Amino acid sequence: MPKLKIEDLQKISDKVRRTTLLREGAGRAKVTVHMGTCGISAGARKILDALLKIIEEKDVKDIILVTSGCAGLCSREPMVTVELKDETPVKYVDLTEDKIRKIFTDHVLEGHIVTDYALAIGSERTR
Amino acid sequence: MKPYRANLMLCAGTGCVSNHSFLVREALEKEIKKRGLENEIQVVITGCDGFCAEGPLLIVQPENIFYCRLTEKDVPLLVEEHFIKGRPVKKLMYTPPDAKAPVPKMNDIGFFKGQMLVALRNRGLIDPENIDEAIARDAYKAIAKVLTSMSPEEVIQEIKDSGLRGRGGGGFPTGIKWESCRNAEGEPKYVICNADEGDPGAFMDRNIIESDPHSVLEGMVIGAYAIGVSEGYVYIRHEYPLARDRLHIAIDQARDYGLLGKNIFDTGFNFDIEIVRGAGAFVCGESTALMASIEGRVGEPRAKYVHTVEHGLWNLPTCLNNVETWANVPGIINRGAEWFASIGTGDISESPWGGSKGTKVFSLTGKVYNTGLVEVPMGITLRDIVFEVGGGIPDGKEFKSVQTGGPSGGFLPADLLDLQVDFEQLTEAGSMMGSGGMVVMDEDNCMVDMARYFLAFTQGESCGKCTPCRDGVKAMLEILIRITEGKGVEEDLDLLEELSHFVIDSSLCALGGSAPNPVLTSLKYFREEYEAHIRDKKCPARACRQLNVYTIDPEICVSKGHGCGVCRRECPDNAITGEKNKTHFINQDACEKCGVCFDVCKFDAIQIT
Amino acid sequence: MITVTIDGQKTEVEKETTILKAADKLGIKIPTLCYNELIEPYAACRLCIVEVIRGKRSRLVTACNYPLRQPVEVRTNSERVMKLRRMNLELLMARAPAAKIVRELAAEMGIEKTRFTIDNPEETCILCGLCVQVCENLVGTGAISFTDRGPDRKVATPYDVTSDACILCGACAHFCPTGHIQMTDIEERILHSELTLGPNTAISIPFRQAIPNAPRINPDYCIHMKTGGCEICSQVCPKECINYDDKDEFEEIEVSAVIVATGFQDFDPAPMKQFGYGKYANVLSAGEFEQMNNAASPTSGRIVLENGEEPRSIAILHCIGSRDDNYHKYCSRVCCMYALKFAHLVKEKTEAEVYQLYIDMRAFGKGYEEFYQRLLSEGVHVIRGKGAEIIPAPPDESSEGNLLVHCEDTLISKFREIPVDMVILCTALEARKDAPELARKLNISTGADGWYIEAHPKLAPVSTTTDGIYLAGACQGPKDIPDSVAQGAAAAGHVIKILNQGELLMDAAYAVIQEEYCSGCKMCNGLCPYTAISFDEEKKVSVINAALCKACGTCVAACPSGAIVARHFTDEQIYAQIEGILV
Amino acid sequence: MSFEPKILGLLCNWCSYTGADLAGTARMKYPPNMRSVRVMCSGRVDPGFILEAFRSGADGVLICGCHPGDCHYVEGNYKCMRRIPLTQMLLKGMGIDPKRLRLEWVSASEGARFMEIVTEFTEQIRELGPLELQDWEFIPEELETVEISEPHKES
Repeated sequence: MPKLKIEDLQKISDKVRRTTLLREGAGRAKVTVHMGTCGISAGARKILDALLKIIEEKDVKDIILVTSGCAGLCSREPMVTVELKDETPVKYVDLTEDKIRKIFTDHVLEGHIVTDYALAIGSERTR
Repeated sequence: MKPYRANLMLCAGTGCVSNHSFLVREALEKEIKKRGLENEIQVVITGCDGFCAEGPLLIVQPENIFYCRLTEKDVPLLVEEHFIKGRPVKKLMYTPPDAKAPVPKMNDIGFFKGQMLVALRNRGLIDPENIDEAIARDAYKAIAKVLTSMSPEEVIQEIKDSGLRGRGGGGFPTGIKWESCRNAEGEPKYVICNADEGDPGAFMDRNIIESDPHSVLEGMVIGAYAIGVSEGYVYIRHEYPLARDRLHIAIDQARDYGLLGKNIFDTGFNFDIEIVRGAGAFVCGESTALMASIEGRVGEPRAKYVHTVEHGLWNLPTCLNNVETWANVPGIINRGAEWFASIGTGDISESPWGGSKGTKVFSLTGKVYNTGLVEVPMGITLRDIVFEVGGGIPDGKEFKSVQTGGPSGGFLPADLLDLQVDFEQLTEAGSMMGSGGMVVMDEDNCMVDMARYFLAFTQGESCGKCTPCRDGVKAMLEILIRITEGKGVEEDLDLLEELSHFVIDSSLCALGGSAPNPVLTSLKYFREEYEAHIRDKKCPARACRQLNVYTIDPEICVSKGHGCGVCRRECPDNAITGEKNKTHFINQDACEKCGVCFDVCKFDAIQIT
Repeated sequence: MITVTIDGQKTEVEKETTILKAADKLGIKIPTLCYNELIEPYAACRLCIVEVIRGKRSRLVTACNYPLRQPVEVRTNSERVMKLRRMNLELLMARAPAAKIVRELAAEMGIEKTRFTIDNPEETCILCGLCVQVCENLVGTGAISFTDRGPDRKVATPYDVTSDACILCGACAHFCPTGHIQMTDIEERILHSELTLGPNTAISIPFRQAIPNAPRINPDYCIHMKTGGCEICSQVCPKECINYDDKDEFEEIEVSAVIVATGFQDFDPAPMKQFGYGKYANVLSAGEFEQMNNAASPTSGRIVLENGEEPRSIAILHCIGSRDDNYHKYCSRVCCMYALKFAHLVKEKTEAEVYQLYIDMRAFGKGYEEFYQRLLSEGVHVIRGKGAEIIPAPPDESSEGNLLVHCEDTLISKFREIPVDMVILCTALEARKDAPELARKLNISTGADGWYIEAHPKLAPVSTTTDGIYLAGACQGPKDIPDSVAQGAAAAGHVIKILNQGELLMDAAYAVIQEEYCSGCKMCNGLCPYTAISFDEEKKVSVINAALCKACGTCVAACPSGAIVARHFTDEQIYAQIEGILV
Repeated sequence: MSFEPKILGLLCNWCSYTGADLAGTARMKYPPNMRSVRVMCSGRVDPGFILEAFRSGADGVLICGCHPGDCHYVEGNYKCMRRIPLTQMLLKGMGIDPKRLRLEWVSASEGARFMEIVTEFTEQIRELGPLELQDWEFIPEELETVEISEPHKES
């Protein structure tokens, strides 16, 4: 292994930051994929996989991706809730992989809510 | 780097490892793979979370869900429910005593809520065997700072201003120690990290090394730079294999990165660390004995009229600090002396002796709900530690005393529960900060017996070099044993006091100098218990079995137990007679007072008078 | 310098002086148990604790190692100090009730009895650590140390077994304040000769009339030489004469002649198990007996047994190692007569019976036979027959000795068993072990027995085959004193002749190169072991320096042109000899 | 009358000649067949002497020098040690049994050994019989069979 220079410390830090931030629970945005039995049968797994893939592609580090149980609206699954820091959560329904991609780029990264796919804003908070 | 959606922080401190956390790890990894989640969920082995009573512990991040007492059998359910369906499993969560519902989040649990993490700031957050994760949590940043922008004098001033005092027990201001070592004549100089933690039930240092070895290494590098040293030792006891291995890994990784060794960060500063294993003698935690041991001689202390900062290891200037002290250093450099000094008690504007600053790690054991390792700010009251962090006394028993500072710390009574925990106040009350042991005792503990217990430990661990510690403590122990067996006489108490003062005044090192503390404080705060043993030949706590008279309540024995006969079968002296459905009877002449009958009776029919 | 007050008396001491030394200066005695001024203070007994008062602060410190750095007041007998001291002694009395020094100190303090449990009433060790310190730091061997800890601590060798690291210096026993450590003899490790005869101090004048007449360190006994520790002699020598670094040195001296007078060595009879030398303390070699007879010996010349008693009878066994097919076939020549002298001395000094066991009595010199006859008249028993075996005698009150000598008396053809208290073995004279090595260096030769060979046994008994090297004394063969003196004088005569001449007479035999035949091939140049041949670049021929040439003739035989002539050994001469012999 | 071989002994002055002397003074008896010529060193022995001896009617030649390492002239005997085997080869080429030439080491103290060697060598020559020198002819084939071992021959 090459000897570190001072600036390398920051590089390593940046590289591993995602992992540690995840552990600290201190993300800029939190995306909750609802994965009850209904969600899974409606394709929530695909949405989750797609999200993971996008995060890897975009190499963003401060997004927290969590799963939760059924949100109660089984007919509109798959659903995700996007919650930017200090903002009200937004629920998206009837998702596909393309839709989630758009939601991620527009809402999660840039902060514009994709109203076309959104069900509600300010629904119950996920804990 | 691959993104994971969840990190499972599995505690692999010694406590959890002995509770089979590695089996849980295997099961988790297997199950995750089986469910095809291996690209989404990562299992991370971390150092100890401190809540050892509830191990093995698993914290799921980012949700901060806290699972405890896991077994490999729980794993399939956990993975299915939590990671597939997103439903945290309540029955695996922690339920506080007297509470109805479990507390899902770690940060909401009282044990963790009352703590303030400085030395242990990375515990549970990083894989201690992966230096990159430590770096992501700012490890080695402080080295970069001191090496590039601070002179050694500035570093020392910073430490002085922070008010950091030695966490090994002495409470000597670290900055002053560094300064006198820097100014001492002789080359080369050494720094030593004392990781020979020997207090029974205390594992602060082990914990720090197991969960964040890099903080210790970094502290040592900073100290070495400030003092002007290029060689350091970590003296770690052989009984800490996991800590030792992690330290080895950490040192190797730091060396690979050039954070140890020659020309660190190209500043021309050289420093390397060697690990020395101790053979487990308690006295080798004493600085001079420890140095003797590193030199390969018998570990026994010598007089410190000439300080080790002037004539220490191989008679050269040596700065020895405890693990926790070193681990505090990087934080002070990164966040500033002011921040550190804002925590704690007293006023250090005149001298670092003026107050106790920062946090202290305690190992909380004994009769409390939440036993484990806690880091709390200086100045917190004993009450807060015992009742808030510790969760109070189990089984509805009454608090009697808390011993601070390890086996030679004093017993503090309930009146002193509102005492603020800092160096001065503990010493004033007849106890000490020590290295941070904290044993809580309830009404079932006999203070005479506890004093005897701890004195037996110090006697066994005395090196035997000087007369007071070797023969004085032995004489004291003999008297205490006599008292607990009901053979004590009135004069014994005066003799005990006289001996205590003799041992404190004339012992060579602090081991003897503090060994009588339990006796003196118990005599001071619980003298009536001694008198009960001597005058009435009774142990109020019923702990001294030789003074107990065991009898069987005939009514309970028959009505509840139906003369089950367990006591009769278990009695090693065949002192119990009786038949099924009839009451049993203890023959007092044959009874050796072992107390087995009391322990085995499920119906509380055995009574002690 | 700082001024300190001790028990009200003021004194000036240098900085870093210990309180103990400062008090000593004032004649104030502070009791100590673990202190010795030759050893760094160990501060284990805590008996010397005193009170140091500076301003309003009072502190308890051990006087033995507390360095005075500021002007302070010291109280060595305040009530606080005395209380601690009494308690300390009481505890030590419980630990080591049999230690006299503790009892005495306690009695001084008015303590008669200890209040604490006595585990072992016979115990004398107070664990002061002096022995351990001495062994480790002064002697440097570390053969003993503390084992176990706490109240179970004790001084022991590793695993409580006899330690090979122990050099038997006895320093631990010497430093022990209570007599807990005693020296005991261990059979295998003590040699009779060391105990009774040899100088066994580490520093001594090697022998009487030694020149220079100064003591020297015997590295075999010196602790410092063995371990690097001790150095007590240099601490006590007021003139700083001790030099541990003195080494044997090599010096080169240019000489014109050499007399080899390296003498003989005594035959070691230990391998002859039947005589029990080294096993039985009272079986001595002749040399040891001779040393004992010396008035300056440890016994002052008295003839005594190992236990200090006078022997009742002594056997003198001749021909030990000489005239023996297994060892040396030759006769050692001097033994018969010194054996007779021994008998005479024994008769003169003691009442003991003397038995001479001989093969042949060789009284060859002037007056020797007369001496032999005189001895016979002194009542010495002379038995013709070689001693066969020595065994310990069975315990018997009436017996004359503790040893039995078995032999055959060939004159009466009977086996005999002679009880004696002491046996003297007349050991052979043998060539020194290193004789062949010196022979090689000097280019002289040794015989099969190792004795140096003279140039000619009859015509040149002092010279060797190498010019300028002469032999004198027993290095050439067993010899008694008159013979050695005579040969020495003869050798000296030879040497004086050479020195007086100032020039050396060369042998006429040397090689010459006949220039006209020399082809200049240089083959001979490299052959000459004496570098006597050089090449004349001008004439392109090789030339022999006659003064360097020793006439070996190697070059002569090698010269392809036959250009070299060995004078006195010319080809013609040799061919003529061959022809003369063969035809 | 049995055959009495004539043997020439070439003895070095310092060891072997002295050794022979010692045998004499010690009254050790050895066959009178050997007649000795004293040379200063075995290194002085010119192969010519040996050939001349055989030519002049010797049945055997014995050369004695100091033991290796003990040479009075440091290393003269080593020179001899190299010459004798070569001479033996030469003898073979000439039709003379090389056993008739022998090199032995005898030190000044080894009178007994000298006696033994001479006795034994005499017996050996006696068995070989008288040396009958033919009119000597050069036989190339025979010479070729002589093997000279080269220890450092490159393969």
